Amino acid sequence: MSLDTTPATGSQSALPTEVRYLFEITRDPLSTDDLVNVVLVDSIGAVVTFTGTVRDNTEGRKVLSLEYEAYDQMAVAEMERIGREMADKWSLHGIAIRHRVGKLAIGEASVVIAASSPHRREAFEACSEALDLLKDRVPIWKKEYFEDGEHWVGIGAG
Amino acid sequence: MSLDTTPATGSQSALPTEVRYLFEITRDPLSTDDLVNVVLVDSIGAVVTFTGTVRDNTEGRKVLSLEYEAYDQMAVAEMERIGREMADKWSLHGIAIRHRVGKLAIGEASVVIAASSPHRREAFEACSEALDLLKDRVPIWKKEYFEDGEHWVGIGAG
Amino acid sequence: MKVTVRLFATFREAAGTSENVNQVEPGTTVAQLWDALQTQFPRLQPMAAISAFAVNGYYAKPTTRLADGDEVAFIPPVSGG
Amino acid sequence: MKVTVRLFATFREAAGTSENVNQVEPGTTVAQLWDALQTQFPRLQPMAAISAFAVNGYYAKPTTRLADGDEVAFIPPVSGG
Repeated sequence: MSLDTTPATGSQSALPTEVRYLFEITRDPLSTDDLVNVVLVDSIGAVVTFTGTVRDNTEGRKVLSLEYEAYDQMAVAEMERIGREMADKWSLHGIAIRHRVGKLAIGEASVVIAASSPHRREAFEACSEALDLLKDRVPIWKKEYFEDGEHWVGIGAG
Repeated sequence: MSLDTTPATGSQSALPTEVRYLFEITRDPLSTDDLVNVVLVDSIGAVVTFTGTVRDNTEGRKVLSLEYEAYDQMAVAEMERIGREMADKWSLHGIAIRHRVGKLAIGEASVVIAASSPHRREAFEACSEALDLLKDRVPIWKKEYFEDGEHWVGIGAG
Repeated sequence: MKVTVRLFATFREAAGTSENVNQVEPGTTVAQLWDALQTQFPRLQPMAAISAFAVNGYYAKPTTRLADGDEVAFIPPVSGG
Repeated sequence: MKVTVRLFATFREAAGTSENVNQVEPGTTVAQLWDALQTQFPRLQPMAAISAFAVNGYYAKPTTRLADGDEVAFIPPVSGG
Protein backbone atom coordinates (compact mmCIF):
# COMPACT_ATOMS: atom_id res chain seq x y z
CA MET A 1 0.00 0.00 0.00
CA SER A 2 1.22 3.44 -0.93
CA LEU A 3 -0.87 6.42 0.23
CA ASP A 4 0.80 9.76 0.41
CA THR A 5 0.74 13.36 -0.69
CA THR A 6 3.77 14.63 -2.50
CA PRO A 7 4.67 17.71 -4.51
CA ALA A 8 3.37 17.50 -8.07
CA THR A 9 6.55 18.01 -10.01
CA GLY A 10 5.83 19.39 -13.43
CA SER A 11 2.17 20.02 -12.71
CA GLN A 12 0.98 23.16 -14.47
CA SER A 13 -1.72 23.82 -11.91
CA ALA A 14 -1.13 26.42 -9.22
CA LEU A 15 -3.42 24.48 -6.88
CA PRO A 16 -2.82 22.30 -5.00
CA THR A 17 0.82 21.97 -4.04
CA GLU A 18 0.11 18.36 -3.09
CA VAL A 19 -1.32 15.62 -5.25
CA ARG A 20 -3.25 12.81 -3.60
CA TYR A 21 -2.01 9.35 -4.56
CA LEU A 22 -2.97 5.77 -3.77
CA PHE A 23 -1.71 2.62 -5.50
CA GLU A 24 -2.61 -0.75 -4.10
CA ILE A 25 -3.07 -4.46 -4.70
CA THR A 26 -5.68 -6.05 -2.44
CA ARG A 27 -7.55 -9.30 -1.94
CA ASP A 28 -10.61 -7.46 -0.56
CA PRO A 29 -13.75 -6.32 -2.40
CA LEU A 30 -13.44 -2.89 -4.03
CA SER A 31 -15.51 0.23 -3.49
CA THR A 32 -15.57 3.06 -6.02
CA ASP A 33 -16.47 5.59 -3.30
CA ASP A 34 -13.29 4.73 -1.39
CA LEU A 35 -11.16 5.86 -4.33
CA VAL A 36 -13.33 8.90 -5.02
CA ASN A 37 -12.71 9.96 -1.44
CA VAL A 38 -8.93 9.56 -1.83
CA VAL A 39 -8.74 11.98 -4.77
CA LEU A 40 -11.50 14.39 -3.72
CA VAL A 41 -9.98 17.64 -2.49
CA ASP A 42 -11.40 21.16 -2.26
CA SER A 43 -9.52 22.42 -5.31
CA ILE A 44 -11.13 19.98 -7.77
CA GLY A 45 -14.46 19.97 -9.54
CA ALA A 46 -14.32 16.66 -11.38
CA VAL A 47 -13.65 13.05 -10.43
CA VAL A 48 -13.74 10.37 -13.13
CA THR A 49 -13.60 6.70 -12.18
CA PHE A 50 -13.25 3.47 -14.08
CA THR A 51 -14.48 0.28 -12.43
CA GLY A 52 -13.65 -2.96 -14.19
CA THR A 53 -16.01 -5.85 -13.43
CA VAL A 54 -16.09 -9.56 -14.13
CA ARG A 55 -18.23 -10.08 -17.24
CA ASP A 56 -20.30 -13.26 -17.54
CA ASN A 57 -19.09 -13.90 -21.10
CA THR A 58 -16.10 -13.45 -23.37
CA GLU A 59 -16.29 -13.84 -27.14
CA GLY A 60 -19.64 -15.58 -26.76
CA ARG A 61 -18.36 -18.08 -24.20
CA LYS A 62 -19.89 -18.26 -20.75
CA VAL A 63 -17.46 -17.30 -17.96
CA LEU A 64 -17.92 -18.81 -14.50
CA SER A 65 -15.31 -16.84 -12.56
CA LEU A 66 -11.95 -15.13 -12.87
CA GLU A 67 -8.74 -15.36 -10.95
CA TYR A 68 -6.21 -12.53 -10.86
CA GLU A 69 -2.57 -12.94 -9.93
CA ALA A 70 -0.07 -10.10 -9.53
CA TYR A 71 3.62 -9.54 -9.09
CA ASP A 72 2.60 -7.43 -6.12
CA GLN A 73 5.59 -5.18 -5.49
CA MET A 74 6.25 -4.44 -9.16
CA ALA A 75 2.54 -4.01 -9.91
CA VAL A 76 2.25 -1.33 -7.22
CA ALA A 77 5.46 0.33 -8.44
CA GLU A 78 4.27 0.27 -12.04
CA MET A 79 0.84 1.69 -11.06
CA GLU A 80 2.64 4.45 -9.19
CA ARG A 81 4.78 5.27 -12.26
CA ILE A 82 1.62 5.44 -14.37
CA GLY A 83 -0.19 7.56 -11.77
CA ARG A 84 2.61 10.09 -11.45
CA GLU A 85 2.96 10.25 -15.24
CA MET A 86 -0.78 10.97 -15.57
CA ALA A 87 -0.73 13.53 -12.74
CA ASP A 88 2.03 15.46 -14.52
CA LYS A 89 0.57 15.15 -18.01
CA TRP A 90 -3.01 16.07 -17.06
CA SER A 91 -2.37 18.39 -14.08
CA LEU A 92 -4.33 16.12 -11.77
CA HIS A 93 -4.97 16.90 -8.12
CA GLY A 94 -5.34 13.20 -7.31
CA ILE A 95 -5.08 9.74 -8.82
CA ALA A 96 -5.71 6.37 -7.22
CA ILE A 97 -5.50 2.83 -8.60
CA ARG A 98 -6.51 -0.26 -6.65
CA HIS A 99 -6.50 -3.73 -8.25
CA ARG A 100 -7.97 -6.80 -6.64
CA VAL A 101 -6.36 -10.24 -6.89
CA GLY A 102 -7.60 -13.74 -6.09
CA LYS A 103 -10.77 -15.45 -7.23
CA LEU A 104 -13.59 -13.10 -8.30
CA ALA A 105 -17.22 -13.90 -9.00
CA ILE A 106 -19.26 -12.52 -11.92
CA GLY A 107 -20.18 -8.87 -11.32
CA GLU A 108 -17.39 -8.21 -8.82
CA ALA A 109 -14.98 -5.34 -9.42
CA SER A 110 -11.40 -6.20 -10.35
CA VAL A 111 -9.98 -2.70 -10.59
CA VAL A 112 -10.94 0.87 -9.73
CA ILE A 113 -9.13 3.95 -11.04
CA ALA A 114 -10.07 7.47 -9.90
CA ALA A 115 -8.62 10.72 -11.25
CA SER A 116 -9.49 14.22 -10.07
CA SER A 117 -8.85 17.63 -11.56
CA PRO A 118 -10.36 21.11 -11.55
CA HIS A 119 -11.97 20.47 -14.94
CA ARG A 120 -13.63 17.46 -16.46
CA ARG A 121 -11.67 16.88 -19.66
CA GLU A 122 -8.38 16.24 -17.87
CA ALA A 123 -10.02 13.80 -15.44
CA PHE A 124 -11.61 11.80 -18.29
CA GLU A 125 -8.41 11.70 -20.36
CA ALA A 126 -6.23 10.73 -17.39
CA CYS A 127 -8.53 7.95 -16.21
CA SER A 128 -8.86 6.46 -19.69
CA GLU A 129 -5.13 6.68 -20.42
CA ALA A 130 -4.18 5.27 -17.00
CA LEU A 131 -6.38 2.25 -17.76
CA ASP A 132 -4.74 1.72 -21.17
CA LEU A 133 -1.28 1.88 -19.58
CA LEU A 134 -2.32 -0.45 -16.76
CA LYS A 135 -3.56 -3.05 -19.24
CA ASP A 136 -0.38 -2.64 -21.24
CA ARG A 137 2.30 -2.90 -18.59
CA VAL A 138 1.21 -3.63 -15.01
CA PRO A 139 2.25 -7.22 -14.16
CA ILE A 140 -1.17 -8.70 -13.40
CA TRP A 141 -2.63 -11.81 -15.00
CA LYS A 142 -6.17 -13.03 -15.41
CA LYS A 143 -7.30 -16.65 -15.62
CA GLU A 144 -10.76 -17.31 -17.02
CA TYR A 145 -12.74 -20.31 -15.77
CA PHE A 146 -15.26 -21.80 -18.18
CA GLU A 147 -17.62 -24.75 -17.84
CA ASP A 148 -15.19 -26.87 -19.84
CA GLY A 149 -11.82 -25.53 -18.85
CA GLU A 150 -9.68 -22.56 -17.92
CA HIS A 151 -6.95 -20.45 -19.45
CA TRP A 152 -4.68 -17.49 -18.82
CA VAL A 153 -5.87 -14.57 -20.94
CA GLY A 154 -3.54 -13.52 -23.72
CA ILE A 155 -1.41 -16.69 -23.62
CA GLY A 156 -3.26 -18.70 -26.25
CA ALA A 157 -4.58 -22.20 -25.54
CA GLY A 158 -4.02 -23.39 -22.01
CA MET B 1 -37.36 9.32 -9.38
CA SER B 2 -37.32 7.06 -12.38
CA LEU B 3 -35.75 3.62 -11.94
CA ASP B 4 -36.68 0.93 -14.38
CA THR B 5 -35.45 -1.60 -16.86
CA THR B 6 -36.77 -1.33 -20.36
CA PRO B 7 -35.94 -2.84 -23.74
CA ALA B 8 -32.93 -1.15 -25.31
CA THR B 9 -34.39 -0.07 -28.62
CA GLY B 10 -31.68 0.36 -31.19
CA SER B 11 -28.97 -1.15 -29.02
CA GLN B 12 -26.54 -3.16 -31.11
CA SER B 13 -25.64 -5.43 -28.26
CA ALA B 14 -27.20 -8.87 -28.05
CA LEU B 15 -26.92 -8.75 -24.26
CA PRO B 16 -28.80 -7.69 -22.24
CA THR B 17 -32.37 -7.27 -23.42
CA GLU B 18 -32.89 -4.77 -20.62
CA VAL B 19 -30.96 -1.59 -19.95
CA ARG B 20 -30.72 -0.32 -16.39
CA TYR B 21 -31.76 3.32 -16.03
CA LEU B 22 -31.98 5.84 -13.20
CA PHE B 23 -32.56 9.60 -13.50
CA GLU B 24 -33.12 11.64 -10.40
CA ILE B 25 -33.01 15.04 -8.73
CA THR B 26 -32.37 14.87 -4.99
CA ARG B 27 -31.63 17.12 -2.03
CA ASP B 28 -29.60 14.36 -0.32
CA PRO B 29 -25.83 13.80 -0.42
CA LEU B 30 -24.63 11.72 -3.38
CA SER B 31 -22.72 8.44 -3.43
CA THR B 32 -20.83 7.27 -6.50
CA ASP B 33 -21.17 3.63 -5.42
CA ASP B 34 -24.98 3.92 -5.45
CA LEU B 35 -24.93 4.75 -9.14
CA VAL B 36 -22.29 2.13 -9.94
CA ASN B 37 -24.59 -0.44 -8.36
CA VAL B 38 -27.54 0.69 -10.49
CA VAL B 39 -25.69 0.10 -13.77
CA LEU B 40 -23.61 -2.92 -12.74
CA VAL B 41 -25.02 -6.05 -14.35
CA ASP B 42 -23.41 -9.41 -15.16
CA SER B 43 -23.10 -8.67 -18.87
CA ILE B 44 -20.82 -5.65 -18.46
CA GLY B 45 -17.10 -5.31 -17.82
CA ALA B 46 -16.74 -1.53 -17.51
CA VAL B 47 -18.38 1.19 -15.45
CA VAL B 48 -17.26 4.80 -15.90
CA THR B 49 -18.48 7.50 -13.54
CA PHE B 50 -18.25 11.25 -13.42
CA THR B 51 -18.66 12.97 -10.07
CA GLY B 52 -18.91 16.75 -10.11
CA THR B 53 -17.85 18.45 -6.89
CA VAL B 54 -18.00 21.96 -5.49
CA ARG B 55 -14.63 23.59 -6.18
CA ASP B 56 -13.26 26.14 -3.70
CA ASN B 57 -12.42 28.63 -6.45
CA THR B 58 -13.56 29.83 -9.83
CA GLU B 59 -11.41 31.99 -12.10
CA GLY B 60 -9.14 32.75 -9.17
CA ARG B 61 -11.99 33.84 -6.89
CA LYS B 62 -12.64 32.03 -3.61
CA VAL B 63 -16.01 30.24 -3.54
CA LEU B 64 -17.78 29.76 -0.18
CA SER B 65 -20.65 27.53 -1.27
CA LEU B 66 -22.98 26.76 -4.16
CA GLU B 67 -26.71 26.54 -4.50
CA TYR B 68 -28.38 24.48 -7.20
CA GLU B 69 -31.94 24.94 -8.38
CA ALA B 70 -33.75 22.72 -10.88
CA TYR B 71 -36.94 22.61 -12.88
CA ASP B 72 -37.37 19.18 -11.35
CA GLN B 73 -39.82 17.43 -13.67
CA MET B 74 -38.23 18.71 -16.88
CA ALA B 75 -34.70 18.11 -15.56
CA VAL B 76 -35.51 14.45 -14.89
CA ALA B 77 -37.23 14.14 -18.28
CA GLU B 78 -34.27 15.77 -20.06
CA MET B 79 -31.78 13.54 -18.20
CA GLU B 80 -33.82 10.53 -19.29
CA ARG B 81 -33.78 11.68 -22.93
CA ILE B 82 -30.00 12.07 -22.71
CA GLY B 83 -29.60 8.69 -21.00
CA ARG B 84 -31.68 6.82 -23.57
CA GLU B 85 -29.87 8.59 -26.42
CA MET B 86 -26.50 7.55 -24.93
CA ALA B 87 -27.68 3.98 -24.31
CA ASP B 88 -28.68 3.65 -27.97
CA LYS B 89 -25.62 5.39 -29.38
CA TRP B 90 -23.04 3.57 -27.25
CA SER B 91 -24.82 0.23 -26.70
CA LEU B 92 -24.83 0.71 -22.96
CA HIS B 93 -26.19 -1.84 -20.54
CA GLY B 94 -26.91 0.85 -17.96
CA ILE B 95 -26.84 4.60 -17.42
CA ALA B 96 -27.75 6.60 -14.32
CA ILE B 97 -27.72 10.33 -13.63
CA ARG B 98 -28.43 11.85 -10.23
CA HIS B 99 -28.14 15.61 -9.62
CA ARG B 100 -28.31 17.22 -6.22
CA VAL B 101 -30.06 20.55 -5.57
CA GLY B 102 -30.05 22.95 -2.63
CA LYS B 103 -27.08 24.44 -0.83
CA LEU B 104 -23.82 22.51 -1.17
CA ALA B 105 -20.56 22.96 0.73
CA ILE B 106 -17.06 22.89 -0.81
CA GLY B 107 -16.07 19.33 -1.69
CA GLU B 108 -19.62 17.98 -1.84
CA ALA B 109 -20.80 16.21 -4.98
CA SER B 110 -23.37 17.98 -7.15
CA VAL B 111 -23.84 15.33 -9.82
CA VAL B 112 -22.96 11.70 -10.47
CA ILE B 113 -23.20 10.00 -13.86
CA ALA B 114 -22.52 6.28 -14.30
CA ALA B 115 -22.44 4.39 -17.61
CA SER B 116 -21.82 0.68 -18.07
CA SER B 117 -20.99 -1.41 -21.10
CA PRO B 118 -19.20 -4.63 -21.98
CA HIS B 119 -16.12 -2.67 -23.09
CA ARG B 120 -14.40 0.39 -21.74
CA ARG B 121 -14.37 2.76 -24.69
CA GLU B 122 -18.16 2.97 -24.94
CA ALA B 123 -18.52 3.60 -21.20
CA PHE B 124 -15.97 6.46 -21.29
CA GLU B 125 -17.49 8.06 -24.38
CA ALA B 126 -21.05 7.78 -23.09
CA CYS B 127 -20.25 9.21 -19.66
CA SER B 128 -18.33 12.14 -21.11
CA GLU B 129 -20.96 12.92 -23.74
CA ALA B 130 -23.82 12.60 -21.24
CA LEU B 131 -22.10 15.19 -19.08
CA ASP B 132 -21.66 17.59 -22.02
CA LEU B 133 -25.34 17.22 -22.92
CA LEU B 134 -26.38 17.66 -19.28
CA LYS B 135 -24.44 20.91 -19.02
CA ASP B 136 -25.89 22.06 -22.31
CA ARG B 137 -29.58 21.40 -21.85
CA VAL B 138 -30.76 20.09 -18.47
CA PRO B 139 -32.65 22.91 -16.69
CA ILE B 140 -30.50 23.25 -13.58
CA TRP B 141 -28.92 26.46 -12.34
CA LYS B 142 -25.99 27.15 -10.08
CA LYS B 143 -25.52 30.15 -7.83
CA GLU B 144 -22.03 30.87 -6.55
CA TYR B 145 -21.57 32.48 -3.14
CA PHE B 146 -18.41 34.55 -2.66
CA GLU B 147 -17.13 36.51 0.32
CA ASP B 148 -18.37 39.71 -1.31
CA GLY B 149 -21.49 38.62 -3.16
CA GLU B 150 -23.27 35.97 -5.16
CA HIS B 151 -24.33 35.35 -8.73
CA TRP B 152 -26.06 32.88 -11.01
CA VAL B 153 -23.46 31.22 -13.23
CA GLY B 154 -23.70 32.06 -16.90
CA ILE B 155 -26.00 35.06 -16.43
CA GLY B 156 -23.33 37.76 -16.19
CA ALA B 157 -23.24 40.20 -13.27
CA GLY B 158 -25.92 39.64 -10.65
CA MET C 1 -57.48 30.28 -21.68
CA LYS C 2 -55.08 29.73 -18.80
CA VAL C 3 -51.42 28.76 -18.84
CA THR C 4 -49.04 28.19 -15.95
CA VAL C 5 -45.77 30.10 -16.07
CA ARG C 6 -42.67 28.70 -14.35
CA LEU C 7 -39.71 30.94 -13.54
CA PHE C 8 -36.34 29.78 -12.24
CA ALA C 9 -33.07 31.10 -10.84
CA THR C 10 -32.36 34.67 -11.90
CA PHE C 11 -35.83 35.00 -13.53
CA ARG C 12 -37.54 33.78 -10.36
CA GLU C 13 -35.61 36.29 -8.29
CA ALA C 14 -36.27 39.15 -10.71
CA ALA C 15 -40.00 38.43 -10.89
CA GLY C 16 -40.29 37.63 -7.20
CA THR C 17 -42.32 34.52 -8.03
CA SER C 18 -41.63 30.99 -9.23
CA GLU C 19 -45.05 30.22 -10.59
CA ASN C 20 -47.73 32.42 -12.11
CA VAL C 21 -51.04 31.62 -13.81
CA ASN C 22 -51.63 33.82 -16.87
CA GLN C 23 -54.82 34.34 -18.82
CA VAL C 24 -54.00 34.43 -22.57
CA GLU C 25 -55.90 34.56 -25.86
CA PRO C 26 -56.10 31.38 -27.95
CA GLY C 27 -53.29 31.45 -30.53
CA THR C 28 -50.86 33.20 -28.21
CA THR C 29 -47.23 32.26 -28.84
CA VAL C 30 -44.52 31.60 -26.30
CA ALA C 31 -42.78 34.84 -27.39
CA GLN C 32 -45.99 36.86 -26.87
CA LEU C 33 -46.40 35.42 -23.37
CA TRP C 34 -42.76 36.29 -22.60
CA ASP C 35 -43.45 39.89 -23.76
CA ALA C 36 -46.49 40.04 -21.50
CA LEU C 37 -44.39 38.85 -18.56
CA GLN C 38 -41.82 41.58 -19.23
CA THR C 39 -44.63 44.11 -18.83
CA GLN C 40 -46.00 42.36 -15.75
CA PHE C 41 -42.54 42.05 -14.17
CA PRO C 42 -40.38 44.91 -15.49
CA ARG C 43 -37.28 43.59 -13.69
CA LEU C 44 -37.27 40.71 -16.23
CA GLN C 45 -36.73 43.14 -19.11
CA PRO C 46 -32.89 43.35 -18.97
CA MET C 47 -32.81 39.55 -19.21
CA ALA C 48 -35.38 39.17 -22.01
CA ALA C 49 -32.86 38.09 -24.64
CA ILE C 50 -31.20 35.27 -22.71
CA SER C 51 -34.27 33.07 -22.21
CA ALA C 52 -34.89 29.67 -23.72
CA PHE C 53 -38.42 28.27 -23.66
CA ALA C 54 -40.10 25.01 -22.69
CA VAL C 55 -43.71 23.90 -23.00
CA ASN C 56 -44.85 20.96 -20.90
CA GLY C 57 -41.29 19.88 -20.20
CA TYR C 58 -39.94 20.07 -23.76
CA TYR C 59 -37.81 22.82 -25.24
CA ALA C 60 -39.99 24.89 -27.59
CA LYS C 61 -39.53 27.66 -30.17
CA PRO C 62 -40.69 31.22 -29.47
CA THR C 63 -43.24 30.77 -32.26
CA THR C 64 -44.89 27.79 -30.53
CA ARG C 65 -48.63 28.42 -29.99
CA LEU C 66 -49.98 27.72 -26.55
CA ALA C 67 -52.95 25.55 -25.58
CA ASP C 68 -55.19 25.81 -22.54
CA GLY C 69 -53.50 24.31 -19.47
CA ASP C 70 -49.97 24.39 -20.87
CA GLU C 71 -47.06 24.77 -18.50
CA VAL C 72 -44.62 27.29 -19.97
CA ALA C 73 -41.13 27.64 -18.53
CA PHE C 74 -38.72 30.51 -19.15
CA ILE C 75 -35.26 29.10 -18.88
CA PRO C 76 -32.19 31.22 -18.16
CA PRO C 77 -28.81 29.84 -19.33
CA VAL C 78 -28.39 26.50 -17.59
CA SER C 79 -25.36 25.71 -15.42
CA GLY C 80 -25.88 22.25 -14.01
CA GLY C 81 -23.16 19.67 -13.54
CA MET D 1 26.55 -15.18 -7.52
CA LYS D 2 22.90 -15.72 -6.61
CA VAL D 3 19.76 -14.25 -8.18
CA THR D 4 16.13 -14.80 -7.25
CA VAL D 5 13.83 -15.84 -10.07
CA ARG D 6 10.11 -14.99 -9.92
CA LEU D 7 7.61 -16.81 -12.10
CA PHE D 8 3.93 -15.93 -12.50
CA ALA D 9 0.69 -17.19 -13.99
CA THR D 10 1.27 -19.62 -16.85
CA PHE D 11 5.06 -19.67 -16.21
CA ARG D 12 4.51 -20.45 -12.53
CA GLU D 13 2.21 -23.32 -13.42
CA ALA D 14 4.55 -24.69 -16.10
CA ALA D 15 7.59 -24.60 -13.82
CA GLY D 16 5.67 -25.74 -10.77
CA THR D 17 7.30 -23.01 -8.69
CA SER D 18 6.82 -19.29 -8.16
CA GLU D 19 10.27 -18.51 -6.82
CA ASN D 20 13.65 -20.07 -7.44
CA VAL D 21 17.16 -19.11 -6.39
CA ASN D 22 19.66 -19.60 -9.21
CA GLN D 23 23.44 -19.63 -9.05
CA VAL D 24 24.82 -17.73 -12.08
CA GLU D 25 28.22 -16.56 -13.32
CA PRO D 26 29.03 -12.84 -13.05
CA GLY D 27 28.15 -11.14 -16.35
CA THR D 28 25.19 -13.40 -17.00
CA THR D 29 22.40 -11.68 -18.95
CA VAL D 30 18.66 -11.93 -18.41
CA ALA D 31 18.35 -13.88 -21.67
CA GLN D 32 21.01 -16.38 -20.56
CA LEU D 33 19.21 -16.93 -17.25
CA TRP D 34 15.95 -17.47 -19.16
CA ASP D 35 17.73 -20.08 -21.33
CA ALA D 36 19.00 -21.82 -18.20
CA LEU D 37 15.47 -21.90 -16.79
CA GLN D 38 14.17 -23.49 -20.01
CA THR D 39 16.65 -26.31 -19.42
CA GLN D 40 15.82 -26.56 -15.73
CA PHE D 41 12.03 -26.50 -16.41
CA PRO D 42 11.45 -27.96 -19.91
CA ARG D 43 7.72 -27.19 -19.73
CA LEU D 44 8.64 -23.50 -20.05
CA GLN D 45 10.17 -24.07 -23.50
CA PRO D 46 7.00 -23.69 -25.61
CA MET D 47 6.45 -20.30 -23.94
CA ALA D 48 10.01 -19.01 -24.23
CA ALA D 49 9.25 -16.39 -26.87
CA ILE D 50 6.36 -14.64 -25.08
CA SER D 51 8.25 -13.50 -22.00
CA ALA D 52 9.03 -9.95 -20.99
CA PHE D 53 11.68 -9.35 -18.32
CA ALA D 54 11.99 -7.31 -15.16
CA VAL D 55 14.95 -6.78 -12.85
CA ASN D 56 14.27 -5.49 -9.35
CA GLY D 57 10.78 -4.33 -10.31
CA TYR D 58 11.67 -2.52 -13.54
CA TYR D 59 11.17 -3.82 -17.08
CA ALA D 60 14.56 -4.78 -18.49
CA LYS D 61 16.08 -5.83 -21.82
CA PRO D 62 17.19 -9.42 -22.46
CA THR D 63 20.76 -8.08 -22.73
CA THR D 64 20.71 -6.63 -19.19
CA ARG D 65 23.55 -8.05 -17.09
CA LEU D 66 22.67 -9.36 -13.67
CA ALA D 67 24.21 -8.46 -10.32
CA ASP D 68 24.41 -10.52 -7.16
CA GLY D 69 21.12 -10.47 -5.27
CA ASP D 70 19.00 -9.28 -8.21
CA GLU D 71 15.35 -10.30 -8.38
CA VAL D 72 14.58 -11.33 -11.96
CA ALA D 73 10.97 -11.78 -13.06
CA PHE D 74 9.81 -13.54 -16.21
CA ILE D 75 6.59 -11.89 -17.25
CA PRO D 76 4.01 -13.55 -19.48
CA PRO D 77 1.67 -11.25 -21.46
CA VAL D 78 -0.19 -9.16 -18.86
CA SER D 79 -3.99 -9.08 -18.68
CA GLY D 80 -4.92 -6.89 -15.73
CA GLY D 81 -7.85 -4.49 -15.63
